[in-house]
Amino acid sequence: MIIILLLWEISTIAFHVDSKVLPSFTDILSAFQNKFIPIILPDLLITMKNLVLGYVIAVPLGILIAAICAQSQTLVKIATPLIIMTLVTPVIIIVPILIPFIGFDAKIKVLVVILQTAPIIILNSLVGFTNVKQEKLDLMKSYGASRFEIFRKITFMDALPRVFAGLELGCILSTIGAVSGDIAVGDGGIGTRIQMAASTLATDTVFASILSTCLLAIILFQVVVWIERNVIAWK
Amino acid sequence: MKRKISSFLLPAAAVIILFILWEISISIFAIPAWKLSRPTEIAMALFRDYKEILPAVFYTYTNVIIGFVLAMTVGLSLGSFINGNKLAGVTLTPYVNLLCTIPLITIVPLLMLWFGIGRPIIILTIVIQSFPIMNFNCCVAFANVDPLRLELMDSFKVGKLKRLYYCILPDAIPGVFTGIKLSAILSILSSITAEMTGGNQGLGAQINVFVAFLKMPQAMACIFYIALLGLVLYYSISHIEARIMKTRNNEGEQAS
Amino acid sequence: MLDNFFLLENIQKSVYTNEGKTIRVLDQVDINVENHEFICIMGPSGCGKSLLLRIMGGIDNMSGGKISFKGNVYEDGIDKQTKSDFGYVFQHDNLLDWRTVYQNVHLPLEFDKKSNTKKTDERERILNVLKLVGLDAYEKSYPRELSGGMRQRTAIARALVHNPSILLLDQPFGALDAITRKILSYELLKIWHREQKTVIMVTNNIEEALLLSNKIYVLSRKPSNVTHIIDVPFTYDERWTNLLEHPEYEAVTEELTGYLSERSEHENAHESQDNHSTVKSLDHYLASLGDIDHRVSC
Amino acid sequence: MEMTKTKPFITLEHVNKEFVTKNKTTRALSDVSLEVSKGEFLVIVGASGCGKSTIIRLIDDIIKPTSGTIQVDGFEYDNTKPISKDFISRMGFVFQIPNLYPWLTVRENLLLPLKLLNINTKEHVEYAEYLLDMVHLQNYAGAYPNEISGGMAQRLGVIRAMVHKPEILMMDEPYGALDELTREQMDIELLDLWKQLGTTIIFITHDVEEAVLVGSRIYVMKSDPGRIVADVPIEFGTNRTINNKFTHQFSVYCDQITELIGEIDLSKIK
Repeated sequence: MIIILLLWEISTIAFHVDSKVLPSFTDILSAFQNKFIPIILPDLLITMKNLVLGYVIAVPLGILIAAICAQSQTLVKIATPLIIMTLVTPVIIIVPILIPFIGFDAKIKVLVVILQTAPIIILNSLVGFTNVKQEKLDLMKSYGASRFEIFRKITFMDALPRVFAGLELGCILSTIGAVSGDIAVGDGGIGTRIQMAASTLATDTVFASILSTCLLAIILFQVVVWIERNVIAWK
Repeated sequence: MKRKISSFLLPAAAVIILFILWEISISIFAIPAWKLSRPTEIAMALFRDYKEILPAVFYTYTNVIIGFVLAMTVGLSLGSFINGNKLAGVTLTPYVNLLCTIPLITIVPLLMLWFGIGRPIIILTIVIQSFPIMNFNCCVAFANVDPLRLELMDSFKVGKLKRLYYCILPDAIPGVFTGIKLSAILSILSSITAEMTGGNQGLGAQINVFVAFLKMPQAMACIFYIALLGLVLYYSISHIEARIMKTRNNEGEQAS
Repeated sequence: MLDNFFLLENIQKSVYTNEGKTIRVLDQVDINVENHEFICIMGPSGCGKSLLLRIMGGIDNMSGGKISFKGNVYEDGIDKQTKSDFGYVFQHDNLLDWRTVYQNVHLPLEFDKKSNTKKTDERERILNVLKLVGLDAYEKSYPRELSGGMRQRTAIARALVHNPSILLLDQPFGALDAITRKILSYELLKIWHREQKTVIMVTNNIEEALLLSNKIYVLSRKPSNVTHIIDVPFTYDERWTNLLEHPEYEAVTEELTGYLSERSEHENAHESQDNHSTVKSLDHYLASLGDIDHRVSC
Repeated sequence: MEMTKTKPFITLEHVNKEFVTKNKTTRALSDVSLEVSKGEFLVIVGASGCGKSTIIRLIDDIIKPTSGTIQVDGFEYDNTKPISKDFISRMGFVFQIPNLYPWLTVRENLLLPLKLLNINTKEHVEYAEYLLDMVHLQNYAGAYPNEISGGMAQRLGVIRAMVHKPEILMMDEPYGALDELTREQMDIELLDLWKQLGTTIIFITHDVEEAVLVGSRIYVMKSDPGRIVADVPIEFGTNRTINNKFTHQFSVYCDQITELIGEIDLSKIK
């Protein structure tokens, strides 16, 4: 890591590259110092608000939908292609269509995050709910447990590792959703900040905001991993 | 054979019902055309304006395929390289895993700055966004190969290459395919987003144009094409995986 | 009709393989179980003995026949209410990895609506049953931290905690090594005696069956029915001595081994002139059962 | 085929083996010495955890000893580098779980060792077909491991370790997972193969009866720390059948060995 940074520093100075094209590392650091608080932070917070809000809604929503679909095989067959379709279509293109319905405020960005995150959570949880070991289900039959009891006591717990894999992927997609939501809708958010800075060739702010978004994404991801490690303590 | 048909007919029927519901709900709630167009209008747009849409479709599809194949090869080779020697493993893995979690859409404006607008930066975005997830899944798959099978290799003192070919690669197929599916999804995502933010051609850009001119049906038609690409890619990959896996008792499809 | 404790009359069961074929596994099985009796069910692999046990426990339903238990008759398997009077132990312990030993043993009580025992009674009962199997010190540990023998003991404790009158064991020690298997079978003998339970056990270990049971039902090959019933001539105290020296031990062992491999001689008669010893043709017969065996779990 | 007292074919002298895990080091083997003469059917029996599987993994050079020397047919193992490839081809290893590759057919699994040791002569491939026929798997040759039963998979595991005609065959509780009846047939079948091929076999089991049935000599081991406590020769000659089990001599041997392993004290349970 340090080697790369050193190389970067030397190359920019040695070839005295125009700071507009590739700012040296120290430029970026200075950009961080003076520009972080006034410019980058507020936008970062807006995006983070949408991101976290969207994610927190998408998680229970996704698991709930997966639980409902898992109840019958036909439902699973019908739901899977639909889920894949929503998963694959980048939500950013639906934004211009949603705007006439919802209008321009932040709600739409949260919706973008939800629509981007929920499908992968549903897909993973669905796979988890439909692949429970037969022996565990037999155990429940020996107690004459009802369908709901079986789900609550066995299926959900047995599928937890798969569900969390979905949550991790969801976290990645939600950050993508949040940033693309900013770019598509505009009006605040780190995405627009980067775009504007790039258009005004303020490359050091571009780099600084990119690094801060990446930092935000990494922190959120580690939070999800940390929660998983505590919840699935028995592994 | 019966199971095959029902597993295809059912979802198709569901989609058709969805379209019909969509159609009826528009007429009931009398939603103005510029807000939401009817499926019939979209279908017409598909046929009438194919001259306008097709070049964009062709442009995006080629980008996605090239980017996806590149990302896959880079991910797979990096994965086997990391699995190969320990040093590379220790130094590279943390960074590649971090790359997975970073929304690389942010670098599109930067790339535009450096390379201007056009096909190269879109393909570059696709590769950068999709190869880490592929590499991550490959590394995980290569790492937890069944130790017993490795022990069989040890008992014959087999070289690294043979070990990879006979034991590690075949055993890791489920994990590798999960990686392939995920990078396919991310490739499409990143290509459209790149086109919308930085490109001037391709479906992403075309949608911007259509929306600007309030030609909703055409915009929806483009979305249809993207969804179609996604479905085709996803199901063809699962089909290939199923055929390879038919020889083993695989534990069902999972996107880890 | 005298009020028998637990009676199975001509139980039939056929299974549908995914190629659409239907295979008759249980032809007409009749089993009569007295209260406080220890019954073993044996038979060649693939004869459906585990399937029979699953039907008794209400896990699989039967294609025909009648089950009567404590006087009332059940046409298609015991109902939910009576299931709380049964305890089932699986071959691979089947513990829930996300629960501690205490919570695993607590599981059956969560389905026992009728007994509104308070929290403290439940805890006391669980600790008793854990002490019975010698695991009272492992209350808080997770299944992954336990050895094979200890996991199986937890499964037995779980099957005892709601005080069922019948215990159903499906090859409980099949997956354990010989030494642990011997220790656990003696412990099971003690539990059966002290708790006055009725036990029905499926096994293919001859020594184990002779040590534990009063009566052994031998099933034939598919479609199976009861071909022999052996009364095991050892009293409870004799079982704690070295049975090898027991006068009738060798006779009853030979009788049982004869019945179990009986069907094979019958097959050899019209087997092709195979120059290998008879063992090979029995082996051949087993091999042909291989693929069916794969789908029907017994 | 009477075994003359030749120079010991395989010897272990004062071998110790410790496994270091993050919180404790376990002494799997402490000061173990044993000899195996050529063509002998040696059985090692003992409770789980007495290090019997470790011994054969040392001989097959899968793991290295902490101290002590291992010698096979005059060649002493160097504790730093693995033994040579052609030496490896003289040894076969049978795992407790058949350990077949599910993506290869039965025949491909069988031929895998030939590919790994690149000895792919026509004669070896023919020999593989002969082995398939001997264990009744020839009409399953095209099938995949998940389509055959446990017994068949186990038999495939055994012949796979013999396809390259090893002089030494090491078997780690190969029939542990099978039910009693099938296990007895496998034992008898193994004796047939041993008689025909004259391979030196080291057979690991925790079942005393199986040990006495097949073994021409039995090492009894105890655990923590893993050590050999007795060396019991079995005089049943080479052509044995199931009815050897019912002879009086058989139960005498069984008692003797169970005694050595340490009887379970029933009073504690009662």
